[in-house]
Amino acid sequence: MSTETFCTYETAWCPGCGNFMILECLKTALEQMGKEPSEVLVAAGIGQAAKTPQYINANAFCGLHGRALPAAVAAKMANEKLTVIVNTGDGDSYGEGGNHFIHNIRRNIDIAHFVHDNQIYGLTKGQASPTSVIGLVTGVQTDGNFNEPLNPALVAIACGAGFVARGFTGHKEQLISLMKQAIAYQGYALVDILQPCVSFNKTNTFAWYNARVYELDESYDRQNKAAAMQKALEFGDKIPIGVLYHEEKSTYHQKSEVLKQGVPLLDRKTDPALMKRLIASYI
Amino acid sequence: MSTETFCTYETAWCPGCGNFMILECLKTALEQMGKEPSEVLVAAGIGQAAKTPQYINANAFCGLHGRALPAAVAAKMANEKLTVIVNTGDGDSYGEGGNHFIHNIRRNIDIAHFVHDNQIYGLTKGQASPTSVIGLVTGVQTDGNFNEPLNPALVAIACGAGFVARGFTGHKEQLISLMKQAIAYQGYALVDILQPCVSFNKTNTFAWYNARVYELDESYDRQNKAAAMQKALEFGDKIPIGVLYHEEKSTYHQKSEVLKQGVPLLDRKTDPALMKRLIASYI
Amino acid sequence: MYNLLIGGAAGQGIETTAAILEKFLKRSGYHVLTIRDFMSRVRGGHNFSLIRFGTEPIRSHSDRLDGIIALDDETVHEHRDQLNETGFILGDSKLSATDDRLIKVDMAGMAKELGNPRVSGIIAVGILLKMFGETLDGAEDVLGTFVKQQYLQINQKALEQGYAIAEKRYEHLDGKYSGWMLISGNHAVALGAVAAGLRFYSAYPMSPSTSILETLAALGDEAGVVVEQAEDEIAAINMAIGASYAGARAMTGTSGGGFSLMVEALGLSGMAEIPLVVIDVQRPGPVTGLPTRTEQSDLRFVISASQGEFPRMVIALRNQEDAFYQTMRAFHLAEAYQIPVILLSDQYLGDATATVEPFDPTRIRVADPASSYDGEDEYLRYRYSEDGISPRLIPGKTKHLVAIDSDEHDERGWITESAEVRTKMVDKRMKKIEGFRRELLEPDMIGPEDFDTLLLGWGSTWGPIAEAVRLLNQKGQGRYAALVFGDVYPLPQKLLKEKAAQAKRLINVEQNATGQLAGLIREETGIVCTDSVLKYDGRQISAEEIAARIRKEGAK
Amino acid sequence: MYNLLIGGAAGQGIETTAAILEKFLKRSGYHVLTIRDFMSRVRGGHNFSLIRFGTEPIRSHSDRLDGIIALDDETVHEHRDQLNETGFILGDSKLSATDDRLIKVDMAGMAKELGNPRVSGIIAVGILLKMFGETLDGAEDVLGTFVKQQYLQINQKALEQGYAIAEKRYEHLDGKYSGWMLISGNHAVALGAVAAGLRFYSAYPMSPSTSILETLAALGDEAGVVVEQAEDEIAAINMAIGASYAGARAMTGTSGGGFSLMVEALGLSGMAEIPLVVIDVQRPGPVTGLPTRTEQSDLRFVISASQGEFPRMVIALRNQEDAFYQTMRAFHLAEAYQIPVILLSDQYLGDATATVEPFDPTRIRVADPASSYDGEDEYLRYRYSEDGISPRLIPGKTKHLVAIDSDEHDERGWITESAEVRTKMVDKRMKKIEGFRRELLEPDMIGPEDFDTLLLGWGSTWGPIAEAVRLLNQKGQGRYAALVFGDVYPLPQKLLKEKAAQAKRLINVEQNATGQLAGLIREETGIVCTDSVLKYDGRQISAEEIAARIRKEGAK
Ligand SMILES: Cc1ncc(C[n+]2csc(CCOP(=O)(O)OP(=O)(O)O)c2C)c(N)n1
Ligand SMILES: Cc1ncc(C[n+]2csc(CCOP(=O)(O)OP(=O)(O)O)c2C)c(N)n1
Ligand code: SF4
Ligand code: SF4
Ligand SMILES: [Mg+2]
Ligand SMILES: [Mg+2]
Repeated sequence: MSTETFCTYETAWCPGCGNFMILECLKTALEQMGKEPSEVLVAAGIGQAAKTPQYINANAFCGLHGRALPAAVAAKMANEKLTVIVNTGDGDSYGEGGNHFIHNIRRNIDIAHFVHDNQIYGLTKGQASPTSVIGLVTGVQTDGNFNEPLNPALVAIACGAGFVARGFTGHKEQLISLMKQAIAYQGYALVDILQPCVSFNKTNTFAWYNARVYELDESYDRQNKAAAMQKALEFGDKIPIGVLYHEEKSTYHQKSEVLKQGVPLLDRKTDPALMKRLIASYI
Repeated sequence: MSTETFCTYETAWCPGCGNFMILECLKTALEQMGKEPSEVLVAAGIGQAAKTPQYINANAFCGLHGRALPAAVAAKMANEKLTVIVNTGDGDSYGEGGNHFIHNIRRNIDIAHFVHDNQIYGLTKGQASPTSVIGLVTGVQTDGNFNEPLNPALVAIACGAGFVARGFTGHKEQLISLMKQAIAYQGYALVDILQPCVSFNKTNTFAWYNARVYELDESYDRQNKAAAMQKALEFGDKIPIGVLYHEEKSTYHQKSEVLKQGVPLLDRKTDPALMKRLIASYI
Repeated sequence: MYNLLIGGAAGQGIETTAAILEKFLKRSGYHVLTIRDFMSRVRGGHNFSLIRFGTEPIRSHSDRLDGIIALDDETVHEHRDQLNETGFILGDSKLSATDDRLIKVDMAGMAKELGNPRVSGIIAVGILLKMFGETLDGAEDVLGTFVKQQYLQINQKALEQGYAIAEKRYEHLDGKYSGWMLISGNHAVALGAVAAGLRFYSAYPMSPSTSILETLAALGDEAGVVVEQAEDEIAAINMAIGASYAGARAMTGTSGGGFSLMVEALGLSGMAEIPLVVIDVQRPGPVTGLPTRTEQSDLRFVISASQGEFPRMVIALRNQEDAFYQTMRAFHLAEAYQIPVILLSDQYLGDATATVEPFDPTRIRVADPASSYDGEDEYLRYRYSEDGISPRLIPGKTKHLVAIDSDEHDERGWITESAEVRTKMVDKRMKKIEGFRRELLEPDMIGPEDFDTLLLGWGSTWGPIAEAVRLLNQKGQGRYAALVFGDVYPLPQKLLKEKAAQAKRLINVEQNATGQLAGLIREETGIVCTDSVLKYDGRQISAEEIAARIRKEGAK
Repeated sequence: MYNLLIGGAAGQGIETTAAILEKFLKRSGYHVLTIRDFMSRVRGGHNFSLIRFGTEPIRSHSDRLDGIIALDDETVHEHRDQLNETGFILGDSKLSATDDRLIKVDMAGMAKELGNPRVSGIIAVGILLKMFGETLDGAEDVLGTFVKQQYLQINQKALEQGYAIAEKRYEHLDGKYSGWMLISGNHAVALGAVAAGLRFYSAYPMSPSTSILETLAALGDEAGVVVEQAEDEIAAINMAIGASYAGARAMTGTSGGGFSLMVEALGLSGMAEIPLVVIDVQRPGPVTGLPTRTEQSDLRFVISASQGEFPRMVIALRNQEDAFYQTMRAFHLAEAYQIPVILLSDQYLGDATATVEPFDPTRIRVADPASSYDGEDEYLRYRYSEDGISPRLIPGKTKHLVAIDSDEHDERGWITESAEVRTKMVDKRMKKIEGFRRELLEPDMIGPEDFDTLLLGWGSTWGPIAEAVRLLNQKGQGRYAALVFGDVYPLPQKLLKEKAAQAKRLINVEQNATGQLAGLIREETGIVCTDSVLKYDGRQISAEEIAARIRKEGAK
């Protein structure tokens, strides 16, 4: 498997971090899909995961902590020819960025959202994230985290997402496949990726995940919403990974009167005749 | 039914607005529960619904658009003796305030959250809110709203809320009862209240709701999460109203080492001896 | 010149009545200015519109009335003292108020008879048109702009009935403005943006900026503009930045409270050098303040909003014409210098409709993305350059990759912690200021050259100040002139220094409590205002009030 | 005075090594100052700590080194040029760097033999203590503060082994500081808050402010403080306001980016007159900037942050002692005037540990909620008053109801649209400024009375500026003095005007690119700085650099 097109740069991540595998899978997925670097936009907020755009040979947008989604979906609105992928952290996506998470699901813009879910704030050196498990002791959660963890897959389905998957850095082939499906999916696609943080999360380690995950197989009906919500709830001794929910839905671009006209937004020009008519309408 | 204790003031609402009924039910609920005005705090953001605290004889906190919840839960942390109720709009609660909505459910602080859900932005004169139905034409959604409406009850259950109900201004007795249950519930309790806006929402009128709602009866098992999510999904020709989900959970106050000590936070003092020890620890 | 007030409760249709009346008047040749004063509620309360019209250009509203159209008793009580001796009050028969000047007409009854109680405002318009010696020519067309097709006929009838029962009281005067536009500040901004090539507008509803969003939404399909209502203002501005990065000319708009939420991302536009236009239609603060009223109190805020330091431009809109051309220019400057440009408007200007010469969209040329990149060397998004401007390519449009980062970055756009690169990048960004400093527009000089008292203002007080200068020079003892700033940050200093040197008295006239422009002028030039006229009750100061305050007390 | 640098990659334990070493040195009587320079990453890169110690008070770091402890080769390469001729480099045997001054010790090997590769830093501490003529007295206690119980023994062994193999090189000097505290700016802020009666702290993690959150979290259970990690900074500040409204003394903390998100709610504190303390621990911007480095570029931002106008105070922290007492005072001022008080710190001060006299928590009295309410008339939360301060009751504590609104409100706290009430309420709020203006603390005057050049600074450059004045007066030609501001907004003007009048040259020394203090001084006083020394590469300016730049070029 080559990652020449989307070649590797030196990273600032810790040796052993799950981010490396996500980066590799992302590059592989893009190569296998035959994407050109210049047609790909990788966007992120701020955090360890959010450094991903810096480490891949593609257009890169590292914006503000928590604000990757609004910038990324708007870039897609501006230029539908871009393959837009958001790679960012759990704190970024579900904490600071929580409001954009739920509302961009509702917009259903054709992007892929890969959350490096290490259940911790990595870059700021280890505080509870929205997905941190109960009891996790950190420098801030000194008595152990006692807020109910967010279940991103469940919330995504509840908000109406049409493609919701869970991946794990320890299941490389599946992760590549999930990424490819998410990118290919027409609409907003979430892959919540279980990613061990070797430096700060001593609870949810590679071994912890590895002992719990199991791949959903053919028998699982990914199109049944109620069942999918049930399945998504499973996050304990057993953690299902794979596509939890799949539904075809019209995308924003298909619904917007402006965008469905076929010409990418950035290539459109204001018609001088229209300008004249508009001005005249105020006379 | 008297509303003397929480007596009425002149309002700035439109005649016929559903808000009047919510206000009346709220006053009645509080009176029936024997609350004193001074022990009640009604908090809100900004909007038409958010004027509620101004129209009831209780402590009132009208903060920022979208930010009622953080202020309200913190007031409860500061003084657990206050009965804290948030009355505010759907735009306020789920739009601008969406991130606080999902994360305060996770905190599970003992407050009641009554959302005046008119499926529209009222005060700003009629734009789509997160709960607006598809196709709703407004001055901004000129081609009709095409974003998937948020299902607040479903999202609340998905985020782990222990008390989730849906009410309707046309079912007064039930609404009073839902309010009383929500206030009595130990933890975060959501009542999403279907509230006709006679001025701007010509789709979801009183008649529209009235033709669709039905009260959940005894046979409904409010403690089954999967079933509750299924039930919450129902929002079309039929709309169930009543308590959709109920689960006992430990509250923030029961879990916090500081708050479980029994003395309300605002009554605590910093111990000078502790101060000495702290200073000494840096020597 | 006539000055009419139409008042009533929210929900009584004042706005439509005023809009129809002013359109008739403008079409018949008058120069018209209408300002809108309303409360933050949907029904009830007391709202009014002030319509001033005449054959000469009108720049300011006035508090002295020639006529009142009272849809309720409160309007009579509130405003009768402003009415001239010879003025009239037109009210419904059911009003209980009494006044010698009150003409009662059973408009409600007539409307009911016509089959729709909501047309009584149109009956009033008919009455007024007759009173002022107007015809009903083109009525169908005017009504058609404001009234749904199915109600056209009944409105037409109402108009005619009102016209029929009234008597002529004033002579029609011939003005030359029938071919001009009648447009509000917010609509002019929307048109300016479209003229500049706007492709993407994202906003969250907020008074008094919402009508920009709605105007653009109404024309978006036709004009090829995506108009997106965001989940909050943070999303709105980050979306605009994302769209701009990807090559769609983008703007966001809000009022002060929403701007507060946009502060962080404003810095992203500055740091990542992504062109962005933001409009803040000001209202009285702090926080929610007076949501539907006017103030100029965000100047210092927007000038230094966001952590750290980066170049930006702030342009205050002075009138409806400015609103169009300066919006176009804002897009040009944002693109040419790859910076955020902030437009400051306010409720007064945003909601007020004025008569302006038809806009010429070709007057301002808007730059294309700077692509000094010749394709020979490695493409460097943030290449150091003489003028601080680096080649901006659009992602996906060439084979070159475009990387941006909110962290400090090197020429390629990659994170750096190098002290040397950091310093050079700050310098590179700051160098752009020199460029746009050269493009600054000096303030408007109003009044005679041989003044001794100089008024200083900015933005929407332009009209009232200009008119005040005229009033003061009419019967004052001194000689008055004014400088009114449009470009306000960086502050153009040439004319200011020249004129201030000549002035015996310098008076800042501002719609805020702390004299924000005066402070900025002190900081930038050392010039100190000797007096100031400040108003912060949410109502725009009128020319008369400025003149009176300057005459009476030598200002507060 | 000695100056040591401990350098290596992130994750090599530099911080703990430095913390243990400095504690030993302070306990043995030295005055110690340690600054921390690290990259925004968890592993790798190049980080270092600079430990300066001596028997006289140390106020500034220095770039001239007496010793380097190199955990990697990069440290040697990066810093050897700063090392004195007679200095030493202590490195592991496996380093490949060569230098005459390099002492290689097989610390890694020793650590491995001891059974834990992570203790090699402690071996280095042992070596250093021996070199500087120290004893190992109290080692257990020092180690116990930084090392988990189960690792205590092995660390003790490592320390002893290092000590055993090294040779004494310097003489121990007797200092008088063994009983003083060694504390960082951020920790001092946390302690000051608790001393002032903090009950509620809400924040979202953000460098370099996170250690305030963590320090408070660690002591919260014992001290009765709820410490809540918010979902975002908007929640953090709105929670603090809600808690304060309900009667729990509250604070929030962040860095510039988080402050940007708090801007709207800052105005809520101002409008609703709810006491609030906010600390902004500054880092270089714009936006993400250099997350773990230092800058003073948020001054103008925080002064005018939020739409509209309301009273606020901004206090810059100058050193670790200030950090404690001014934090206490901030709570007092917030409560006494019912305003937001903003503390400005920065990464340099926040992370640097210094030797300070043990804090006296009784020195500052913190006001109780103002309750001038005598219970006779109707309770009016926003009663008009002489000094603008209204009676603040706590909801639920009396039978009176407490209503607050972010809209403009009347004396009861209810929404109003009255022009008259609006004006009176703005005036009432603004009147409070007169009160706290009288409480302003004048800047620190440093240096001789007969100066001709006056340096002006604020906040954390206090130490470097003070030291620079000493250096400049030692061998400069002129006579130098400095004013360093703590209270910075409103700006105290008495001393400034007095001293500026005497100065031939006025030089602002600031850690930013635009000279923000100089601008503020121009605006407030008309006093213009003749030169400025600005630095904005994320590294704190040292006394030597200030002196050199002033000597060489007469500043930039
Ligand atoms: C507005 C703002 N608040 C806070 C921060 C500090 N910050 C940077 S990354 C981060 C959290 C990172 O956690 P996550 O998103 O889970 O990414 P990870 O590092 O774990 O990959 C925080 C709080 C910031 N940069 N901006
Ligand atoms: C930061 C900010 N953005 C926008 C607004 C303008 N605003 C006031 S109320 C409102 C929406 C009201 O809708 P909702 O919450 O559903 O309440 P309703 O009026 O329908 O009861 C908006 C957008 C504001 N006050 N503050
Ligand atoms: S801190 Fe955790 S998430 Fe960040 S690079 Fe290291 S291991 Fe990965
Ligand atoms: S606008 Fe709608 S929600 Fe607001 S008061 Fe009127 S009817 Fe009620
Ligand atoms: Mg994470
Ligand atoms: Mg609503």
